[in-house]
Amino acid sequence: MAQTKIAEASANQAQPPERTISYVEAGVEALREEMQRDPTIFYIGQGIGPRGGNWQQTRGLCAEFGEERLRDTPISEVGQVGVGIGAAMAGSRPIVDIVFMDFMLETCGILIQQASTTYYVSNGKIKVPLLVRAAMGGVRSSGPHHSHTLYNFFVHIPGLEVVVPATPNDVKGLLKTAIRNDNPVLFLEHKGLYGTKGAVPAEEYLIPFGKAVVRRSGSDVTLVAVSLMVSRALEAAETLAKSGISVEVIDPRTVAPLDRGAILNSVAKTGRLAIVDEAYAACGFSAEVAALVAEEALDELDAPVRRICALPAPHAFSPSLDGHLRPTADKIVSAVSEMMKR
Amino acid sequence: MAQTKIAEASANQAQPPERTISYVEAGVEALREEMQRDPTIFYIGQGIGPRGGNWQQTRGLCAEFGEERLRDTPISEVGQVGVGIGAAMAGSRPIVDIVFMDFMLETCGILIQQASTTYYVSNGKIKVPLLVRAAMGGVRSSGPHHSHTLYNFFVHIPGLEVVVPATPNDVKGLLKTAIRNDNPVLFLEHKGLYGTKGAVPAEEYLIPFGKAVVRRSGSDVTLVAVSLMVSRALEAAETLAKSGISVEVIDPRTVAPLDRGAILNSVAKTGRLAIVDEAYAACGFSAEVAALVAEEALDELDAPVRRICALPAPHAFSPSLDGHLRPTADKIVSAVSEMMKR
Amino acid sequence: MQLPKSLALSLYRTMVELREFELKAYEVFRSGKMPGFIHLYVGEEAVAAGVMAHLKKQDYVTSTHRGHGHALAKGIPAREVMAELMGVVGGCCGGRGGSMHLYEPAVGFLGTNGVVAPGIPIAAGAALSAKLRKSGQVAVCFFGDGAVNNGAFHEGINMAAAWDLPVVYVCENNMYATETPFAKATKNTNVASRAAAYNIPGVQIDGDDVMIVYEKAGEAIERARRGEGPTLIECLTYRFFGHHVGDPGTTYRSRDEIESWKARDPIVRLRRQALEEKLAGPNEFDEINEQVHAMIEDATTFALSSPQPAVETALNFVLT
Amino acid sequence: MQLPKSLALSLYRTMVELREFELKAYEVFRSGKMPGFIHLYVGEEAVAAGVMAHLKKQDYVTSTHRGHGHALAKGIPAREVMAELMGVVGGCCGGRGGSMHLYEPAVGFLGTNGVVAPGIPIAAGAALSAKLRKSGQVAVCFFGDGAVNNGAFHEGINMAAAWDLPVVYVCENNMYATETPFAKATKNTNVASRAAAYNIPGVQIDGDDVMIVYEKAGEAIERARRGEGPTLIECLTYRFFGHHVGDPGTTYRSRDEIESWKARDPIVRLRRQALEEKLAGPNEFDEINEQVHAMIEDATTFALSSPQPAVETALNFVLT
Ligand SMILES: Cc1ncc(C[n+]2csc(CCOP(=O)(O)OP(=O)(O)O)c2C)c(N)n1
Ligand SMILES: Cc1ncc(C[n+]2csc(CCOP(=O)(O)OP(=O)(O)O)c2C)c(N)n1
Ligand SMILES: [Mg+2]
Ligand SMILES: [Mg+2]
Repeated sequence: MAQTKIAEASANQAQPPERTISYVEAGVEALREEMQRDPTIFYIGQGIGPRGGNWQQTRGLCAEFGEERLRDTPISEVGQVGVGIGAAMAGSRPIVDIVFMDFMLETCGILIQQASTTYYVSNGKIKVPLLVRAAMGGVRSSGPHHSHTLYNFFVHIPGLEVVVPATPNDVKGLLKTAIRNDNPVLFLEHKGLYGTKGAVPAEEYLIPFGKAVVRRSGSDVTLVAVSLMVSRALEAAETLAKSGISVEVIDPRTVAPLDRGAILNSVAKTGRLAIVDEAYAACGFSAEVAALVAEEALDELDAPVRRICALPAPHAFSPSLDGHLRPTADKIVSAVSEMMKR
Repeated sequence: MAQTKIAEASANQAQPPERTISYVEAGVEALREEMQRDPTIFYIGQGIGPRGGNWQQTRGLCAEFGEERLRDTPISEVGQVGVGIGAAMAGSRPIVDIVFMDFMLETCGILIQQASTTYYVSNGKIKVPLLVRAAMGGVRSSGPHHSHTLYNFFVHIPGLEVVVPATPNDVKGLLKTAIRNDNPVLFLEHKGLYGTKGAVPAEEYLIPFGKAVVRRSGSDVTLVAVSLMVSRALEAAETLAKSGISVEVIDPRTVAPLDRGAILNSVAKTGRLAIVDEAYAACGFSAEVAALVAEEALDELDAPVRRICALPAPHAFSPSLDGHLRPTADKIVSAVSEMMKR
Repeated sequence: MQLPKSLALSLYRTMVELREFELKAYEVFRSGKMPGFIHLYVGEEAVAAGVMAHLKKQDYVTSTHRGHGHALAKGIPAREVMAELMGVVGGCCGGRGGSMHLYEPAVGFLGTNGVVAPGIPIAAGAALSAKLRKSGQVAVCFFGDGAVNNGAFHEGINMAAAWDLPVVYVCENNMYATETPFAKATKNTNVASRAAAYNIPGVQIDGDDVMIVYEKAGEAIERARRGEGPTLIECLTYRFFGHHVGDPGTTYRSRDEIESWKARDPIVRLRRQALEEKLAGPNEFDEINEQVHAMIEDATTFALSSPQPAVETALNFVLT
Repeated sequence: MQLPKSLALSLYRTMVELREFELKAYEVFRSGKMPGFIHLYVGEEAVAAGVMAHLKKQDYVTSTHRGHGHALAKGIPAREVMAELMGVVGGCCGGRGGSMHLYEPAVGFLGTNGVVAPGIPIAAGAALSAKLRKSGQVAVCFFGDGAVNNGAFHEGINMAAAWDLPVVYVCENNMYATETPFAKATKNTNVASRAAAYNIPGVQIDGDDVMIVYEKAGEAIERARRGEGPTLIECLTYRFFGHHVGDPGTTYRSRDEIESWKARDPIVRLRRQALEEKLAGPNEFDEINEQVHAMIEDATTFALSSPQPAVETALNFVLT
């Protein structure tokens, strides 16, 4: 990211927004601007060409940039990522869209064994500026094969950066940063957020990786959440405020790199930590945040850490079960209320 | 596991052993006994037939059971696991050997999307008694593509059980349990342990999943370690004992299910927790153990938790770097010594 | 092939059941009562009907995201399939799976699937198990043209061929994967020709002619049962609707193309042929239509009145 | 094909360099000084030599676990390859990679590989980049018979074909993957015939005849450069040693088989043919042998005297 000018000021939007666009539109805007700027960028994936993407995530781009730069692929996830790696090694800036992050599981081998290691193993001689983009998370009973949020796999692996934006503003600023980044980056949007609207400045801005944002300030409990869970955490915070519990909500925005300082600072202030994660608890992102605090800020803790995560079962289809298995604002409220009993 | 009689007594060998065999031989013995007992078991993998396996892990079995039951495959990891899943659904007990756990990365899709979900999603109608076996870990500069210990991926996923034995005794008893288990089980041996010898009773025994073993009792610090790291932890404990630091070494043996009680009991006694893991720290097994204690036993902790893990870089080939990146007894000694300063 | 009456009527009945089921599911989905997403099999009924007519209860089938027709034709009751689509306890998986996760081991049905292509090696595995157990069972694997360029297709068929497994691979080539034309996804759009890469027989047929499907599937299944290994059958067919309910299916396919395929409607064709050959009278077909219609109505009533699973069961069956 | 002298001598030189290098690496490994594991290319030199003679510096190559020969023939200095095998700072990757992770972008070398088959789509990607940049570069991808049944082979070549990418696929079919005979891994052992599945040309050739390799590779590379898409070349060849140093290679291959292939030694054949055709005298070949020998000695001395990387660098280059 050395060559990138980063407008840090834009990270925490203070100004009143000029305009409001959706999360998915913010991504399209970022892509359009970057593809106009840099001819080495191209984009491949299933249905991202004339169709404009399953989520409309490339809408209009094929008409503007042509099928050479927005290339539909067969259902060949390993091949797609492999092609991305090879092109990145050869000096292009490929974006490989896997549409559903669930199908990134098919590519763990080539992504982890090849993309994440090459820069290191080549002694810095070969960069792999590959961007892998996919949508994650559950919506409307998406069921066991289309609901995963397994970013912890990639957080575990050195050499990968992992972005999990929660707002249109972050999508735009972080996607532009991701495209200019020289490392393999995974850009994971949430299916349930594509339609949400938010303030996005018309002027160009970039958001740096590894900088969390305080979504709500508070003094009693720190809630760490990313992606769709940010809104759940905020909803819970609102409810808890009514009982006089002041919740601070931290959104790291990139889970690799992780803004450890922001989490530790908040815990130093509140003395309590809970993590809300749509993924499973075991060896998940929630475990990492808990471990971080147990290592670095144990003495700050006034209560045991809590994790509010997906319950450990496949993502059931039936709405009743699906709803029960996922973290909800209610579950957050009751976990935090309990923490406050100490 | 309902149908399995488990000789719990054998888990902690009290009796003087009658005989000593190697870690890899213990596996072969378990396979032989189980394949004799149950004709529905078959075994597929690359070079596991007449060759007897890259690690000699099926030595002699092909001669005894024939190529129908020890079937060499092409280099088709996804296909291999797929075949195992289909056969398991159809009532066989397949063992799929992936040889290097690194190449299990190729199979994350089919393993996680199909094997781990079917029992649940079919409402308990279809069992998938699939055993996936592979060797993990670094030995002799095995380098970036042949050194992984990524069991945290599978610990994260509900519906999978994950076994990481440290001794010949555990290999035999746990492998037999794994074969009789009706769930998809990953059996991950360590390449660096195959040649190690240990006491293994001649009589049949099984070791239950989810039961940790105390490898060394102590009162000052709990060290949690699995697989090859158990010996590193014991080595460090020996050194630390000379400075009057009493270390308890807990080996969970199966990381899913995890014997949470054993870890919590030990921490209740020692007040200090360190985890030694050959995997990376971020979202790793070490994070999960740390999180568990931060949730369940925070008040027991007299010092911050420590994780001694692989440093976050690809597994470098050069012996100097490779040695530097891995957890060593020295690193454990210094981490624990520091913990004792509080 | 000469058309025996009972066979013609039974294939007709199956196809009408599949069609009526989907039209009803469409209606329920559009009413907003059905969770998730569904992919309709309308237009492709001849494939499931023609192939499945040869299978015994204990034979295995693996299917796809577009799998309601396979599930029904293999013998899961319409009530249980419709209820599963609703995510309710009356479903064949108690509502845990939904449309893309229909399982029923009692009739050898090893699942529709939310992922493209894993059924290909999974079917090989079921066939391997059958072979080792000398059970005489065969496995049939359905997949779309979209699966053909996936690595699991290659690995699965290669192993099935190398080991002469009793499995039949049936490609439902409807020329599109989502909105991507097959011709864009590969330089070789002849799926049957790919059988040569694995040294097994491959045959391309009119997948909308149920008698041809019946004939060719029969040969392949017999071949598999004799222990002579897999066959790849490519059925040329077309989905009348969009990829899933919600996709009109008309933005990337011309009206002419759609109409020309609708003119090949397998149900209409079979009925016309049978009437021409005076095998059966219109009233016999109409009677089947009515029976099936009533059955699907019943299934729907059942599904709509079945309750959601209790949340207390949410953590059941994760491990045995 | 008529044998021009300078070409014959240059192909000879390359093959001898590859051979001498491997024999030396074998010796160093057996002495216990070399970490890790190595897979020797001895016996297969004609493939790398014949193909690489057509490539420009900026053309791309992806390689395998058996890739020292590819690395050398593409132009990484022997010193740097030998040092990399030792894991020392003088290596082309500073010792971080070792035998299965040799990279050198300066000569378009995109890596030997510890994994079987990923080079196949990676080469397609490099070729796609070249095509989009209109650079005129081609990519050549080497892989063994073992990779042919892997999903990445299928996905990679299918995409390369669909998009007419400038890439040449070169299979080194030495009939074994580790100890598994190719005939056990597939029912179709003719790799070239698999090109039809992707609708691209496939050709099977004697991979131990460097002139034939040179000729056929030349045609394929020119075809790729003209924008006509990929070709699959199957080179029949044999590894004289075991799979890796440590495997004698004699337990699963008969002595007769080994001897019959050693009799086809590509280096001996080229020399014999050139002498017969009186293209060059024995002294010219001997001189090359001596020069190469000295060069490999020098490389080994260099490698053995280069230090291990400093541990302070262990965390460099994880991220840019
Ligand atoms: C591995 C994988 N990649 C992508 C998808 C998303 N997806 C679901 S269906 C589909 C198209 C399938 O096309 P085809 O196989 O031709 O079946 P059809 O829908 O035409 O019946 C795609 C891309 C998936 N389910 N699995
Ligand atoms: C995906 C994957 N599976 C398994 C292995 C282990 N492995 C390394 S080399 C090899 C055999 C390769 O055979 P082939 O491709 O014919 O090359 P050859 O060794 O004959 O040159 C195997 C199985 C691997 N490296 N990668
Ligand atoms: Mg299709
Ligand atoms: Mg080979």
